[in-house]
Amino acid sequence: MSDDRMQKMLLWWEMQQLQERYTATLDNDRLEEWPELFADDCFYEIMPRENEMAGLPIALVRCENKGMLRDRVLSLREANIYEAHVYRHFTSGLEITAASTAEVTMQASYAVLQTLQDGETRVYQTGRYVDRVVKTADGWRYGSKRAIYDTLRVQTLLATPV
Amino acid sequence: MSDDRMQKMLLWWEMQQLQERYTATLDNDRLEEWPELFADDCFYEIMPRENEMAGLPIALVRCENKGMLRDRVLSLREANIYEAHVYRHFTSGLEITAASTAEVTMQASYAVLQTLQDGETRVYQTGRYVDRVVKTADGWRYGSKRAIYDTLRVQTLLATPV
Amino acid sequence: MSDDRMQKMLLWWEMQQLQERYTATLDNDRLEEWPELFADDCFYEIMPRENEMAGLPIALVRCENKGMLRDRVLSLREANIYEAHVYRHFTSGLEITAASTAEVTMQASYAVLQTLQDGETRVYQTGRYVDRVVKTADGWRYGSKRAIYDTLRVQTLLATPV
Amino acid sequence: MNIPHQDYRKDSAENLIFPRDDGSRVPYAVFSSPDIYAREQERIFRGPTWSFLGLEAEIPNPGDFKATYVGDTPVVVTRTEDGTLACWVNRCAHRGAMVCRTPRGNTLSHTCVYHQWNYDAHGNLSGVPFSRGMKHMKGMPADFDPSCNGLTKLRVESYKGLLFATFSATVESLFDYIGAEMRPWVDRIFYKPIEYLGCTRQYSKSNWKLYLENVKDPYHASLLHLFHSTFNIARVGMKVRTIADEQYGLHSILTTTRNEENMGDAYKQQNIQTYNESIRLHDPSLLDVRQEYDELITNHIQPIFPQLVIQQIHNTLVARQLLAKGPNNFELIFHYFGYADDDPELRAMRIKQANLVGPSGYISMEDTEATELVQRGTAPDGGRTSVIDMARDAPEQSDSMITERLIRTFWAGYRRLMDLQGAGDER
Amino acid sequence: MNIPHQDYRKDSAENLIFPRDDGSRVPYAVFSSPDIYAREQERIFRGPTWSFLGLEAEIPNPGDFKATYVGDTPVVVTRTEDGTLACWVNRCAHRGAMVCRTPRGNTLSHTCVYHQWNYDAHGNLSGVPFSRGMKHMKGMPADFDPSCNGLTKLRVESYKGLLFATFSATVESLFDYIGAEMRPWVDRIFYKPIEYLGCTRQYSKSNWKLYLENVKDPYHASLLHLFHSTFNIARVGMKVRTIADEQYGLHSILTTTRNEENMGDAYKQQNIQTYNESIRLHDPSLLDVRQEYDELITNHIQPIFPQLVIQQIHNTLVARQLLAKGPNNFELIFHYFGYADDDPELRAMRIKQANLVGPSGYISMEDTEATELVQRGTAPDGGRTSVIDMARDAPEQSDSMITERLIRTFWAGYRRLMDLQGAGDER
Amino acid sequence: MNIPHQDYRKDSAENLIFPRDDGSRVPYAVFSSPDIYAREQERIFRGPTWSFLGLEAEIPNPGDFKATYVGDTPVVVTRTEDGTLACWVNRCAHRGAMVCRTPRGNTLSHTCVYHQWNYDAHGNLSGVPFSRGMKHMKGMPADFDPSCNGLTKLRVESYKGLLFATFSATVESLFDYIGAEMRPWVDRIFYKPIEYLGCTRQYSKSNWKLYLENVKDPYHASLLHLFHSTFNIARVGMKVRTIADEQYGLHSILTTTRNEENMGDAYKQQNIQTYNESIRLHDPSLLDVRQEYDELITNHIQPIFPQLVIQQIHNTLVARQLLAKGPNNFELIFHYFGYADDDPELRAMRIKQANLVGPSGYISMEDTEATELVQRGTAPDGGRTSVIDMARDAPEQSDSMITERLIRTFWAGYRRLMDLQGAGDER
Ligand code: FES
Ligand code: FES
Ligand code: FES
Ligand SMILES: [Fe+3]
Ligand SMILES: [Fe+3]
Ligand SMILES: [Fe+3]
Repeated sequence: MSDDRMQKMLLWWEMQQLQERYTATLDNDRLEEWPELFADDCFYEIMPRENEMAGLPIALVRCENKGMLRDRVLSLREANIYEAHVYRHFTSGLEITAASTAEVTMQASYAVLQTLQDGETRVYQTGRYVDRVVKTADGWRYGSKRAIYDTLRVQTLLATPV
Repeated sequence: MSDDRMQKMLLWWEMQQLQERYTATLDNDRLEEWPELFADDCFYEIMPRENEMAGLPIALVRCENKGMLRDRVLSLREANIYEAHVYRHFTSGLEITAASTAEVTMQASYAVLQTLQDGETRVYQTGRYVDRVVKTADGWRYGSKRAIYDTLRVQTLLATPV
Repeated sequence: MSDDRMQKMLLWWEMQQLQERYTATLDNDRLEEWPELFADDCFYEIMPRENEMAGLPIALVRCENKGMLRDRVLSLREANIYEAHVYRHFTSGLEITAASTAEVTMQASYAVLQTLQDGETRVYQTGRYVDRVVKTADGWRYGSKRAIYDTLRVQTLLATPV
Repeated sequence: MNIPHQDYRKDSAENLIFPRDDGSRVPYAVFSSPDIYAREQERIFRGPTWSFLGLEAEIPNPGDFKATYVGDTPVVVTRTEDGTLACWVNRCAHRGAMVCRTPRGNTLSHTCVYHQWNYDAHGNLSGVPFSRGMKHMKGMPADFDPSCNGLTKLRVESYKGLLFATFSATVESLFDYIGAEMRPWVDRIFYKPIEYLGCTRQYSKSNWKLYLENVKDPYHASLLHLFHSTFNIARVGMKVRTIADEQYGLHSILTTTRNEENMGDAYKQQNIQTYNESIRLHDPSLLDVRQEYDELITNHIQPIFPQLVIQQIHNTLVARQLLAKGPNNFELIFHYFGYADDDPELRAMRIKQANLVGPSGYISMEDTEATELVQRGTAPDGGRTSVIDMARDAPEQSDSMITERLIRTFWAGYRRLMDLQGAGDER
Repeated sequence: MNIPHQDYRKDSAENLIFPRDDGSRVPYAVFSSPDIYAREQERIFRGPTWSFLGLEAEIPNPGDFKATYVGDTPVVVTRTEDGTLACWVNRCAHRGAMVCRTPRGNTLSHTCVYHQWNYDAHGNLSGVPFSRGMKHMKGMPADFDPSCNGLTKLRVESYKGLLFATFSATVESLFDYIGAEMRPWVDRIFYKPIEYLGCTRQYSKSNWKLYLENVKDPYHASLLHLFHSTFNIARVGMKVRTIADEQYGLHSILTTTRNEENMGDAYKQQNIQTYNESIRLHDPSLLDVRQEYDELITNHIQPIFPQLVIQQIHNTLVARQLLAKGPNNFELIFHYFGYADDDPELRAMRIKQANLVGPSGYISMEDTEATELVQRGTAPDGGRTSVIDMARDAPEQSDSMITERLIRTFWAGYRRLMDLQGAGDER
Repeated sequence: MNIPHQDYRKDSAENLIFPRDDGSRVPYAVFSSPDIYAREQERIFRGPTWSFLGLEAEIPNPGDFKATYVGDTPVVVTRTEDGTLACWVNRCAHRGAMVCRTPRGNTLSHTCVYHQWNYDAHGNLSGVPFSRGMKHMKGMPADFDPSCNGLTKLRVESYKGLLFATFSATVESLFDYIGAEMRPWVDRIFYKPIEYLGCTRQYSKSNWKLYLENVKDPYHASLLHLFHSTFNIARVGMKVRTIADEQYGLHSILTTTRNEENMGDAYKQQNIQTYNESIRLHDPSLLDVRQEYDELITNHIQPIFPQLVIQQIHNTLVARQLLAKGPNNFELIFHYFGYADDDPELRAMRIKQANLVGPSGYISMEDTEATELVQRGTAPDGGRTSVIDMARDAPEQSDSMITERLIRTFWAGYRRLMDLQGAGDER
């Protein structure tokens, strides 16, 4: 087999593993680990598709650094009031759009299914992740992660990150 | 490339393939093959998240051995009355939590979409698989598979395994 | 590690990559690239499960060659009137049912979530892909792709391919 | 706000007014009022009409059955042991369970799963478990008469292989119901044995009558469906024919026939769609037509009220079944067929041309988009009315595509059948 | 159409008629009419009945609480600081927010999140932030009396560890409500401390009363549930017992007891299910039974109207809570339990036998399938009636499985409680 | 059950009673009754009110349009060729299809897809295909007057860049409708050109008026939203201002202004939330405020009935549009903006502070959680009433955060506008 193909597969696998770890972290309520999937210098936002398309800057959630990621989690745990729920993330169509040894850019489709206290599960949100992944001492981490969501009507509220 | 990374990827792939085969078996109505994805000494249950959280033992379905898995299938095929339906399983966030050459433990998020006779498709159940996989003469098989479901309100009934 | 296992994994990966690219192409509205995922001599159809089961030939969409694929896209872009929407595809349970160096047959479960102008996301369709993949000068391409759908009640209309 | 505004939430059948007797003004509440919908079940689907169920070719053999609907009542149509047809409500005479649980199948004996009451293909009660008791245990009472406790039967008739049923004991025969004006056009399509090729199903968030408006509306054809004009497909001028049945005015036929005159220029004059001359189909073979009938009709659209639309477009042949699903939804089931003696090439053409019609059809997918736009536009304001005026000054002109006469005729007939208020009452 | 057809959309309580006073004909509209459902909330769930809430074993400690429903009103049942029980409507006295936001928990102090009004476990208002104002800012008005602004309290009582509540100030005690006929059978199961083992939940697209019909219906047992017969599980002949309570006729008990007579032949005679002799369970230990009570009752099914069904099947013990969710849906919550002194092996048997019952139970999953088939069959035609005739000639026969007497008794009692028209009015 | 219980399902507008004229007791049925909802469409959204549509900055150029709603009627607001504004119902004059099919866009010519009737930006009918027929085919009738068959036009006005429309021909000008009390506060925010920054949308399973209660309720602010107190963010004592408009009492303004007095102690005295002193924000820059106005108002919340809430919180500026979606749901659209002359740093601050507000806002996400809790708590019992008593003894006190006076004023005005029964009728 060609070593090139193998290298490409390995890179794909490492990116896929990062996405899977991201999913597992959020779906199993390990929110405190969530900021650790990001590089120290990082950016995260949840952006409505309509603003993205129109070039407008307002996001639903916008964290400009790792401290802000941690503050989101802290506020969810300690301050905010919302109905207890479970998320299940599903991703597909992962595309690596550029890759160097230090940085990878990629995008993927995602869906989040949510279960509330009534025990019913609904499609909560779909969208597209647009990610920049950087090599850190701890391995690949998100330098930037943007969730550009299709489901413009946010049902009730969005508390937990997607 | 490091052989270690490659070994990890291969192990991941083998686990992933087992999950995919599990999905394909159930989604394509090959129920008779379903018990064969388990080791001879095995355990399977579908457990409501609320009981799991509270440490209570009652499951929706509980098979304590391979015979009981086969009995489920046999009963579905021969005895029980329920509306004909199709399942589509989706899994994500696969995490290998421990691994030896003989045994792997892992967990993943899952969703099951169901289509009934009216030709409409609904989210039927989401949850988390918690699996123990063992090496057998036939390859990796489930020693234990637990589907801990979020969707506490089971719609109508649950006949086919998830 | 055995070279055979590795070869199998590589083949799986290449098939998986083709499916992922298919998803990415449709989910990101790059419809003009969609016919390019097919071999020159190709077949595509979207077939209701009930007709498939009954051995009846009528499909929802049936493209007997690459020109017809391109005509679909052209008509969607230029002629047909339908509500703007976004698809998100998810696939699972990929099974390679036969493989040679020149051709692979495989099947997988799929789901399509759709978001319309009201900003709500719904399960639009689930089903099973049955694919024949052929090696071309440009790499693996679909020689035949059949989407056999469970969701017999097509909501409103089906414009964009699945 | 120049137009006076009716009290738009009083959508009961009693309050509804058709301000003109010619059917040219329809209060929008007919498309969303639950009260109107309930009245339709009584006066139309359980009243003096025949509802289309499917094709005989779907149930060729004794025991073959199909579960479907008359209005919102589930029924089963089946072929009995002697080849005759039967149709009964799919509701057990015992405690009301649906008896038949699959859309299609074959059996001459239908057993309700709840207590295994058993019915023959005619819907007669043929078995009640433990009806005579067992040992000391009593069974059914002495006054229980199985012959009075069968499934509710409907009259069922077939015309040229098209299956219909009615709850009405008084409505005329199916032959007369279809009527003298419509029968020749049914005969035109169903003149020899057919082969059933499969079906597709479409669910629309709009009222069922919006679909009937649509199939009685030649005016929209070239304006909503832009496939032909976009791809510069030369459509030689069409001769049009619109006929409504005399008795009810609820059935109709619309045909377009190729002739020599080119209509392309007309479009351009109207400025309704400018051609992009560079767009061409990669595979124009989709539009190949093989002439099958004497007259070169390319479109034959024939609604037989309330549940059937017969369609021939090029070489596609479809019997569309229209099912109301509450006031705000309908289901449309396309039954595709060919002729039993089609040669392989013609059969392949029909299968390929299915791309033109149905839920993904190049020249049809816009119809449900349109009916849903009307549903959304009209639901908030049930007191307003549509303006159905095209060619209103030429009520007898039957050779025009620029007309809404079939729609007006439809609404006038609908109002009478539903016994709703007209202009006379209002003014 | 031989049977005259009532105007099926006039489903208001006033128009509804039970054509026979013995409960043997039930107009199908009771299963889907919103008006009937609203009347049930008033006359049943807020009327002179006791609704089951759960087991004392679910809230053993002071502060333990559980959020549930009486009809469609959300309530909380909790154990107070002194171990007594309290139950109140889960709606803040201030502006109406649900106070308790989790299904279970432990607290003696409930705070509404909106403005942090605080209530003790009894539902008394114990704190209103800023009630006395602050500095120049005024607080609550002088005439505001916290003691009149607590949560709406329900009467709550426990019988043998089963929790019930009522909105009625006049209904008799729970002891008397359960009544002399039913109490011995409740006592049979709840004769010693229990251990709560968990719950499962099922949601059915059918009316809640269809489930009550089902648990009063020995006739369906062997006909709908085919597990035993399919697997050739020898069921020695069963002695059956059916008893309705005397006062209301809405509660009942149904038992089957093993005896020596083999019923297998009876089935074959009735031709209702032919055995495939080759099918056997791989692990028949699922059906092992350990005898726990004097009489070898294998099935004990006891609805205590309106929200409880006590069940013992083999060694499974379940208190099923039935919650109406609008006219067309119900939720069923299975509370599984054992006895506190079970040995490990018996406890394991109960956990394993849970495979038999609940939403996936081998001998129970068909029940919601059946109730949904009835819902779909009956909803389109509310004026038609069921035919509940089995053993109607033997109203006193209480040792038969081939009978619908408990169902008839139920409907007669339901009609009285709901004050709906009977035959007298009609004829 | 000490409190008498009204017949809770008779939720028609006629049966509804407000037991006190001061608005302090509101029957819960106003939040879930379909009849009340229908009456609101007539009396409020089609009555003498101005409904907010959006910002002029969203449609700056000729041809720019936006599709939105007045109540549940779809409308389009657009800028015409000469820069003036127009607003019309999004329903074709022909057969009722929605004409505009995208939420935003730019065109001066709107064509209905169904039959390509064409309208100009003012909503005038400018083209009907084949209106004069073609060859032998007749077109529109002689009495068809295009000038009477345009789209239904609404009056549209802008005040300081805020767009409003009304169906009413008699309601006063927008200037007077906003009124003398409210205008200065609108002017405070809209005193110079703005830049539109984007929007977010939230859908809540609760009645639209629960959201209006919420934005008129200073009492809940520190009790429901715990972000500041949790993170020990020193909030220097706030000066509060509450004003309702004199004419209707349905608009209001609520401001909080920083002063020197520390309120933290007050919280502790009330025992409503104990601080965990160790919790601090990692990045407190989120809470940086740049003073923009003379008075250091940190919160400006100003509902202009029925569809607008103007909000300034720190440096975030938002025009919230409130859309009723049936009795049980509302949609809330947050239109974020800055000033056209913002320096980059201030613009970046606004974008960052958007984290505070909207569907995921640190200090706002609880509001829809609260309104949904009220919806679920109140829907089952429409005859009960809320108790809106805070500072009821001090109706003139306008400098208190501990008050529900704006809510009482709102309900009193709502009752009058809706013409519902008050205490006088009842007693
Ligand atoms: S309901 Fe059909 S047999 Fe009883
Ligand atoms: S609604 Fe409960 S405290 Fe205000
Ligand atoms: S409905 Fe608009 S043009 Fe006919
Ligand atoms: Fe059409
Ligand atoms: Fe049963
Ligand atoms: Fe708030």
